[in-house]
Amino acid sequence: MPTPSPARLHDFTVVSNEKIADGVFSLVISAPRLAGSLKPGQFVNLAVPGNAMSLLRIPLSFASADADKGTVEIWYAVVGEGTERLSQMQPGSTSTLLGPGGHGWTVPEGCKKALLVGGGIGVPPVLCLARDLASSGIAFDVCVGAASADSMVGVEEFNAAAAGKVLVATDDGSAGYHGFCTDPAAELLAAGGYDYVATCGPSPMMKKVAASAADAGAFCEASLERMMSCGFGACATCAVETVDGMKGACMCGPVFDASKVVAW
Amino acid sequence: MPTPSPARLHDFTVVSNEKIADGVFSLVISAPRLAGSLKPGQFVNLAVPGNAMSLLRIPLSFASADADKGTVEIWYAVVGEGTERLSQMQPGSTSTLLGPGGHGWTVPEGCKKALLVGGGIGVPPVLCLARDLASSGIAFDVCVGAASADSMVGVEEFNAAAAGKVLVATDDGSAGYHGFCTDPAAELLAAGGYDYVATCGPSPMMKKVAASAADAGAFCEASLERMMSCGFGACATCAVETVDGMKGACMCGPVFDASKVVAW
Amino acid sequence: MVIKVNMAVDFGGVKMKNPINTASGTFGYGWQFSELMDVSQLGAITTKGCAAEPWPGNPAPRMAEVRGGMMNSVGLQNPGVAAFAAQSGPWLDELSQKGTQVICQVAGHSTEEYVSALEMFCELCPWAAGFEINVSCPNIAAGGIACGSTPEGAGDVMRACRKVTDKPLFVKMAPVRIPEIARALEAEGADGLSVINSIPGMAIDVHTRRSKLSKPTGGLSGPLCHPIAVRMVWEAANAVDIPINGVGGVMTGEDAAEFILAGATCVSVGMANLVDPTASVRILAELEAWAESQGVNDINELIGALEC
Amino acid sequence: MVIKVNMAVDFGGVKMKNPINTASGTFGYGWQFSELMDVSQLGAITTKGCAAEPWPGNPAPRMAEVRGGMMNSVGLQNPGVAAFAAQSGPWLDELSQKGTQVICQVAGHSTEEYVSALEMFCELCPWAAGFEINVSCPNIAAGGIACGSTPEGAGDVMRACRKVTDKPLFVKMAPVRIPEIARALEAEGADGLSVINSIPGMAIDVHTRRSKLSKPTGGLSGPLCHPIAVRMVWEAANAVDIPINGVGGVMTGEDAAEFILAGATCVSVGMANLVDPTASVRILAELEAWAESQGVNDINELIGALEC
Ligand SMILES: Cc1cc2nc3c(=O)[nH]c(=O)nc-3n(C[C@H](O)[C@H](O)[C@H](O)COP(=O)(O)OP(=O)(O)OC[C@H]3O[C@@H](n4cnc5c(N)ncnc54)[C@H](O)[C@@H]3O)c2cc1C
Ligand SMILES: Cc1cc2nc3c(=O)[nH]c(=O)nc-3n(C[C@H](O)[C@H](O)[C@H](O)COP(=O)(O)OP(=O)(O)OC[C@H]3O[C@@H](n4cnc5c(N)ncnc54)[C@H](O)[C@@H]3O)c2cc1C
Ligand SMILES: Cc1cc2nc3c(=O)[nH]c(=O)nc-3n(C[C@H](O)[C@H](O)[C@H](O)COP(=O)(O)O)c2cc1C
Ligand SMILES: Cc1cc2nc3c(=O)[nH]c(=O)nc-3n(C[C@H](O)[C@H](O)[C@H](O)COP(=O)(O)O)c2cc1C
Ligand code: FES
Ligand code: FES
Repeated sequence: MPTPSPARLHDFTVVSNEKIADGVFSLVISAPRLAGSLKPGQFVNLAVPGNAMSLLRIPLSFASADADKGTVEIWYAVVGEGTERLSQMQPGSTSTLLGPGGHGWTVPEGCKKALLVGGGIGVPPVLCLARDLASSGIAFDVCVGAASADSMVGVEEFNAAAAGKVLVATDDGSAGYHGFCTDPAAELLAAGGYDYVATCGPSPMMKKVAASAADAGAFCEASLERMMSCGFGACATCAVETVDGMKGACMCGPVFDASKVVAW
Repeated sequence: MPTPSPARLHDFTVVSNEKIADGVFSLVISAPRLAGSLKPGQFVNLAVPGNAMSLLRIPLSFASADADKGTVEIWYAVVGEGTERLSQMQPGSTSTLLGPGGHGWTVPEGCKKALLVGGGIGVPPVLCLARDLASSGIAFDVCVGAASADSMVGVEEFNAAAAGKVLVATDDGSAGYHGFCTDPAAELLAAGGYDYVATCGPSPMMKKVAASAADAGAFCEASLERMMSCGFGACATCAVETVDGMKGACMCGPVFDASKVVAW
Repeated sequence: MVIKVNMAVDFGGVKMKNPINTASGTFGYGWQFSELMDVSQLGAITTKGCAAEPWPGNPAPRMAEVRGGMMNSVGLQNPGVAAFAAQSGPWLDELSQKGTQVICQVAGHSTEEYVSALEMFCELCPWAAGFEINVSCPNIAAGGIACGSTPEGAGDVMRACRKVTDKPLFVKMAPVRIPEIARALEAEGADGLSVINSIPGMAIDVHTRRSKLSKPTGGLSGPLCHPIAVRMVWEAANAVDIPINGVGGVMTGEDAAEFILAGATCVSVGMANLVDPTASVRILAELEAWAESQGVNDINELIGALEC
Repeated sequence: MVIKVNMAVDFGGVKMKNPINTASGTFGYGWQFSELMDVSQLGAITTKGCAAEPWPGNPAPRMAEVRGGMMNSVGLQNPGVAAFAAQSGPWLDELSQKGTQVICQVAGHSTEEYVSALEMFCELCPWAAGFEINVSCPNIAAGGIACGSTPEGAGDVMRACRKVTDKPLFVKMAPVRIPEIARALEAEGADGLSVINSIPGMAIDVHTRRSKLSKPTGGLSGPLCHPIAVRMVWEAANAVDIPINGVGGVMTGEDAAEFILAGATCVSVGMANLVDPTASVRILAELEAWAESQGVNDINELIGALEC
């Protein structure tokens, strides 16, 4: 049989749950067995109590996992009823999650220099990768985009993770480049020197980054979002159309070889 | 047009919510405009937050109302999901109610002596009446029934309300008469002297009390329970079959002339 | 200055100042809400079904709560058209003079009963803006099956009723075989369709092993019905050219907006009225805010404006 | 000593050690749950529908959450019977040897496609205890309407499939016209009926004015379906003598018990598996506790034991 998902049912306890930018929260949970098994780019599927009419879990990437402390840090944007409810979970409250889900980034053997491009709430999985690259001694530059300076997350953390360049772009020009972060990313890629690109953010952004990477001949991976029901390969609601056919984002993703993605 | 229900939408705040017997809670709410307008035997229809799948309000009688303090005391049994949720409302929490609903007891002009028969969680509306009788100087005896001594409520309060006899019966014999309170009630009625009987409790109990009252030639009123959706006369889900046809419990009841009730 | 969106719609000849209507059986005869809200803010109200003769309805229990809604087996208890007109007529007449249209629902166990009830309505309720024929109530045990569950049955009733009056005639449809039955009703001259009536359901008390209602089945209402009702409104709007009244699980302005995008001209609030008697006016305000947010001048631009 | 209730049931020739089954499409091919729970505790599992040839399914988005449930338009994505048998066969074979029966669901766009898929199943999946023909999937755009939505259409498929094999054959019914279609399927030799498939629904994003799925409509699952499904199971059980598999919104043992009282021989857990992969074994334990509380020796005494 094919390999089942690595996801397992875990109890978790909220350690902290605080606003870190406009509409963005950082949630730290304690889930000891999980924390040691997460790889950058994977996700967890959280049950958020409080609304009996809403039954499904919320899939979320993670920004960092601390195996020693047994904690996982998640950054999430409040975009609807479920994430609103999540933002009301108090320290000490408990629930369950399924994780780790899917497979993460696959940095190519011998990678010399990577470009990471994160847009909006797409930053966490990319940041997580940045820390991994740093500890493996692989050089990387970063482009971060956000709607405005107020909603931007990750810049400090990227710098702390020993990034080379950290270029910032905002839609409204309130910080860094005025426009989408795909522009500085395209410039960097055109200048050359990258053998790996990792991106997460809105689909049109990732599509552009993938095109620039392809032009530059760099291997590009993208972390895609899909409406997920189970998160462990049982329901086929999370399909991504690829050149090899429909692939479930929760099992074959969320990180995909960008050159194979047909429908973003 | 016929007269609309006296019910209005009120905000309320929980003042206290404590267990007073096995499976029975006393809820005190603050709802100033309501407290002054409630008459014994009427009910309120409470929205209990916390379960989005459960939309309807919970109809509850009241045990006392203090117009000066603006508070209303409700006794309720935890019998299902909604009352379980109600038992978790903390002091200070708020919600809305519709009330007062229906019409209450109609003690006949010139009533000399009344018999009140309350079974289980049917005690509150009867207790409320007892206090009214006491303040009107009308004599009354009481029969109280419960499954066991642990779940019995109201005995102290009836005594405090200057009741004559307060006879107690329990199904398991753990207090007072071993059996249903309909037996002592029938004996009292057979002995004579009552011109009014008021009863609330399980339907079979009320039916028996009504029969004993009829035998004794006493006017008997019973407070009936029905599954209610609106509580203000709009939906016809709360019908009680009477000799005059189907009557809505939330408008023509919950207190009915027992001699007119066809289906208990 | 913000230009207000025009909210007036024409529902098959009934001119409504806005698209908010009430679902029959959840709004009594209107006056039950008179002290709880300003009924005259609504575009229309639809009164509880009435038959030529009084109906007692079903024994208790008539209601059970289910996850995401409720189930009823009221069984169309009603005092008959004559008593209805005498008791509630003056208040409803006054309401219609304030610009809220009154649609009276017509109940019956057979084509003949519908016709005689409708004749009485036409005579005794001149203030009614139109009539809604309830061919779909799942609670009527007319051989177990409602007239409205086949295209032929529904068509028969409509044909006979059409001969009675030129006033707007609507049909409250059962949640079955929508496209076929809608076409049959349009062919027989219906001025509009109310889609959908409550959905037959069943809830069993597993401890007593009995139905939670006095009948084995009842009609489901509330949010659980909504995605099914939206689909059926869309099916009906695609099947016929007469206007649709969307009914089923409208709790918010967004629920109402979904119906309108799916092709409904007006929208009825049902169970929400029972939970919160002021729900219909709140939903109206929310619908208006949504229409504004869509940048249109007229809510009619949004009817059937689903892109797909 | 407490005597355990016998939980074994015979679902149309499939001997199940208990009445808990899984709903096709919500349990993958079984092995997806192998590390999350002990699948071999279940009476049976029903695998996701497979066709003779691979189907890609629908574009994203394929899922939307609704109040009290979810809606999907997966569109029966599947790798075809051959790849299914090769990839999942060995694990399923082993499962069936542990005493959990495997029912394979058969998908097709036409009678011919059902027949050829079933032929492949019979050849490549000897370990299967039976087959469930999905004539009801609302996602297949075979002229827009599924074969199973009329008695004639459903009967045709059943007649053709019956010729292929003597193994137990079940039909997964669309939530429409249950009594008529159930009788047609029984007449054509079905060994049992799965009642019901997801209910066609629609959810619109009122800001973008588009369907929340890539198709206008999708199939509804979850608690919102349950009272409708219970009613339909009861209708089916009253209409035919073959056994019924109750499907729709089973989240708890009490939900399963309602199906059994309404006349179901076994019960499938669907959406609950996605929310909590251990739901089916929890529901089994709850069902067993309920059966004990009813003072029976055998769960079969409770099938159809609704009093009304
Ligand atoms: C693998 C994966 C990783 C993710 N990681 C993060 C993360 O690290 N931080 C973060 O803030 N968000 C992340 N998301 C998105 C997050 O799951 C959704 O924002 C969340 O489910 C919205 O729930 P809601 O109830 O608040 O919004 P809703 O009211 O349900 O919807 C609001 C918006 O969010 C979209 N949405 C809803 N559910 C999903 C879903 N399951 N997948 C994708 N989009 C959805 C809707 O289309 C809608 O536009 C991730 C999604 C996936 C699939
Ligand atoms: C006018 C009136 C006054 C009442 N006064 C009191 C009171 O003072 N104290 C008190 O404890 N209870 C009272 N009740 C009963 C109370 O409303 C129910 O116990 C409560 O609604 C149960 O809700 P639940 O969700 O906990 O139970 P569920 O899980 O819904 O049901 C548990 C049991 O309660 C019964 N029940 C549920 N809803 C109602 C309802 N609306 N009316 C009658 N029975 C119901 C069910 O048939 C079932 O047997 C009154 C009911 C009415 C109609
Ligand atoms: C208590 C009750 C009584 C009802 N009575 C009627 C009726 O007399 N005629 C009718 O056509 N529909 C009746 N209905 C159905 C509603 O009009 C409406 O079609 C249904 O409840 C779905 O809408 P909702 O989900 O908004 O309530 C009734 C519904 C309820 C809850
Ligand atoms: C994601 C998903 C996929 C489904 N796929 C199928 C399928 O392939 N074949 C089928 O007959 N039913 C399918 N269904 C319907 C279920 O089998 C079941 O009939 C329905 O979900 C109702 O049960 P539930 O409420 O317990 O989920 C699917 C349901 C879901 C949620
Ligand atoms: S979310 Fe269920 S298969 Fe991916
Ligand atoms: S509860 Fe609605 S009319 Fe009585």
